[in-house]
Amino acid sequence: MSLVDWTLDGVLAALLPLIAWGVVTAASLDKAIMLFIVLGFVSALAWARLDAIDVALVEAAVGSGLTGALLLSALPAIQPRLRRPSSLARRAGVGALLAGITIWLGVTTLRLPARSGGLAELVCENIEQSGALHPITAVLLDFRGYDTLIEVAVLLVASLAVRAVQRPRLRPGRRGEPTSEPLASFLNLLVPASIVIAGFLVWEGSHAPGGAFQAGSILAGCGVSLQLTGERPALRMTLRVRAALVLGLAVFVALAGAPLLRGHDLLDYPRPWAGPLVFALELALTVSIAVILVTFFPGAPDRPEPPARAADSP
Amino acid sequence: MSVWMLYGAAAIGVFSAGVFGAFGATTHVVRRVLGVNIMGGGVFLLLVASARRAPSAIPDPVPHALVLTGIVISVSATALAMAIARALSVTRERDSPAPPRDEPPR
Amino acid sequence: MHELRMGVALFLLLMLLPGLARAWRGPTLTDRILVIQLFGTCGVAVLLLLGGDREAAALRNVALVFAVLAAVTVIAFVRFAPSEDVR
Amino acid sequence: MSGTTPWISWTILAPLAGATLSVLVARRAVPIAVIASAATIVSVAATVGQVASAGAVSSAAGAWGAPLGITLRADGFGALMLATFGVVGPLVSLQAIGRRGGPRARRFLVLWLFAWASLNALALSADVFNLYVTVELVTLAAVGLIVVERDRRALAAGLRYLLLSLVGSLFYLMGVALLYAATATLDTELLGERVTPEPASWTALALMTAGLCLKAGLCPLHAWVPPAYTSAPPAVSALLSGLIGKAPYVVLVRLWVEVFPGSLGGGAARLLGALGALGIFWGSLLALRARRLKRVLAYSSVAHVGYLFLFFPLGTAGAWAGAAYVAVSHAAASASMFMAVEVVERSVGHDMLDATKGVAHRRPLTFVALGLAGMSLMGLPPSGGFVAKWLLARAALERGEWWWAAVVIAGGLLSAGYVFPILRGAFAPQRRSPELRRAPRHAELVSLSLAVVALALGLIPLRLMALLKLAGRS
Repeated sequence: MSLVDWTLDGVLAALLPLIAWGVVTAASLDKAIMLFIVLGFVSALAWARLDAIDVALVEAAVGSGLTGALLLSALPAIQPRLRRPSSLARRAGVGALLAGITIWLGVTTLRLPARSGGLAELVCENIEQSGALHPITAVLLDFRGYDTLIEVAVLLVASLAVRAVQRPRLRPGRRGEPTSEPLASFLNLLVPASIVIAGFLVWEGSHAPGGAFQAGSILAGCGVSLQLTGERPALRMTLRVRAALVLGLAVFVALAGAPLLRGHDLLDYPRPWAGPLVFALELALTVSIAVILVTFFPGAPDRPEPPARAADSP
Repeated sequence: MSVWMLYGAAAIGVFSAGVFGAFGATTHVVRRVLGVNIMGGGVFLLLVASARRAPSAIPDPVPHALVLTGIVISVSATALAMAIARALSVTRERDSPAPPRDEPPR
Repeated sequence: MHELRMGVALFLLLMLLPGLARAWRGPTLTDRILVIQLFGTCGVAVLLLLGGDREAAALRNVALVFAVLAAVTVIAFVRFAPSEDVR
Repeated sequence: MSGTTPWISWTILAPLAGATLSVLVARRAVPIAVIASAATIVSVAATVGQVASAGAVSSAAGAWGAPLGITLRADGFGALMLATFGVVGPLVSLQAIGRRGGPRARRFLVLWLFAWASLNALALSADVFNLYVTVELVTLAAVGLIVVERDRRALAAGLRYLLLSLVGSLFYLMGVALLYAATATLDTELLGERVTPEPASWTALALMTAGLCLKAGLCPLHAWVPPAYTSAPPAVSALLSGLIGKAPYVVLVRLWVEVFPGSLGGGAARLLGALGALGIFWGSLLALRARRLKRVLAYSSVAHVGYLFLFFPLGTAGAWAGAAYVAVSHAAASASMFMAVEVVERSVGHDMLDATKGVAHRRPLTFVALGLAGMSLMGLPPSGGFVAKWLLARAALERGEWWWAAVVIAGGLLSAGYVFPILRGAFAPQRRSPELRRAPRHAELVSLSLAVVALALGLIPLRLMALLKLAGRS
């Protein structure tokens, strides 16, 4: 570690809490959201410095990109009820509490064991038997595959709940304003590029950083762009869309249940087949994750209702 | 002092900022959701930083996998929160004849 | 070589600070969108520099994803941000 | 776990598979949900049978085992919670099937199947991070259920519940991060062996406990409870108050009993007990002042969460039996009351306290249900609520800490104060019979069956006690 490395890490580590603080204290919401997106960028750099390349991939895609867009999606609707600061007493109380928590947690963190391999060694020993050569994919889809099974259920439940609260008349896609020339050509480039990148990332996932979540969120980013620009209407709940929504969870549940029928534990893939099965699972998950992430977005930007005055006046 | 400690301390700072956003700053839905997301970011940073303590060259992959799961879960929750916020703003008072007894989270 | 790359990465990172200040002060939406663009581009550059050495060639993939998703963010920003802010 | 049928895994996979299928084949959602529920009930019954006859059952997901993989473990406590979810939940969900599968009923059923799967997963999980994931699934499914009717107040309440829940989960997750950093394991059993009294573990325990108390609605963190329980559809309130509200407590017990057994009965545990006592008084007082039936029930749920927390300062096997009994009997009694209130509200058109007037004559089943479930809430013999409170009070006296017993008894008296007005209204003499609207017959039957369950818990306590002792802890 040279001085430059240290400075680089130091600057990154200092920027993160600073920007985070900026997000929660910014005077307006669009500023806060923009800083949040910037925070995502900077954290992706931090993940890269910490050799967490998979996390950096997901952060770049889901963490900042799609989350930022999601937060923005509510902005036009909620904008009028902005800037109601909480009372000074509450802020002071929370501030004092927070200072205490920060110092306490900080001291605790710095006193953690300085060197610990965690489960790294155990993962490396068992990776040959698992369904993937990349340690993180192996943990996600094999060693701790059960976590991921529940996580996919979380995604699906969130998608169903989002559909449930959306007003029916907002569901059919409204085509937005006509797409401008540069935007159209950009989209023409984006769609094929996204598909290629997503396919590449799924393939990489079996032996290198990459995988279903990364690929799915790239595809979703492309889908969301098409939807936001009015190029494509919002997804309707046709049979095909529903099939795509549940495909990942269905394959996962089948893979979890099949070994039970043979008297094994759940998710205990037959070992020679573990690799292909995990790859098939990744493909199914990619499709589902992409579609689910797209359903998180409203069809076209919701405009606040026109003031009720028009209806009230005789 | 080592690199992971640097990021570990930063993680705690981020987490606290998130708590402030969720509880203490302006009580607006989007701000709270931002706060919750930042809290999550702090936890994830601590997990990834602590994975870097491994004596070998490869960091511990388990916390990385946990963080990936965590990020996906927080996106799902954020999506649901934003969808409800959008629905609330569209629903306005007009749709519910009685004035709401319980104030929406501001 | 490593030093040089990290040095350049550090320089780029420091160059983000003025951008951050502009983001903080605004005042228009256009400023903010441009800051996001700046961060996206800089992020890609820093990632490529970081991925240039070590065994971390996979960082180039991150840079790729970064480039694609930064565009999505900008589209979302233009679509959803309050229009009266665009001056 | 070769040799035995892996029922334990089916308790999670069967509802998940059912939910997945009913999203895909939306038109046949109701029959699919019925089949999946039947399969889940069979799996739950078989798992409970295995636990009762052979002790704890476990299954290692992916056959990896701790610390690399995740273990599912059904001990006495897990089996008891499985049984509670498996009896109360399907009964409540019957009302949706009775509605002949409109889109709302379909949405309700799908979300309930997901919630059921996650509740079972939560009761069985022996991994602190997996508990986080299951808790999040429980939360999102619960929020989906709350907002399913798109009513404005329900939307606001659901959003508030979601945000507070997320904050609670993240405190919990911070604790998980610290525990893993300190011990390199996430399995509860291994953690119990490896956790040493050092700052990281205590901090983790404090963070996780704070987060879970927020999610459980322990006083003074209960502000989200009344809006959520009163604005959701009644069947959802029944599930929330009866089952989903217990989920964070289950995690908390796992944490304190398995990972940090030394902290039971200590200073921090006494603080939790004191907050529980505060919740009993404050919740009961607010219930006394409430004018709407649903509010009474919501505040009563706050009070009953308080009883659950009396276990921590006592920490004995007797107190444990008492707290578990509170959880089970309140699940049945509260769900029954919410369903009965649904009938009253549909019959009369509102749920003010005097809505029960005339119900005794015209809706005798509902009245009987209100009476029986009310007995259990008040803790009158021979109901499940009575056994629960009696066990708690006895455990307190055995430890010589009479004040906890006093809290239990005072709480019982206060609950009589808020349950009686509900019943009294039904006895009130009436000049002319009020016009009653049509009320759902199946809701009446569901409410009555749940009330009978609550009562039966008081009549057959010994068998359940045997199940509890198998937990072999505390």
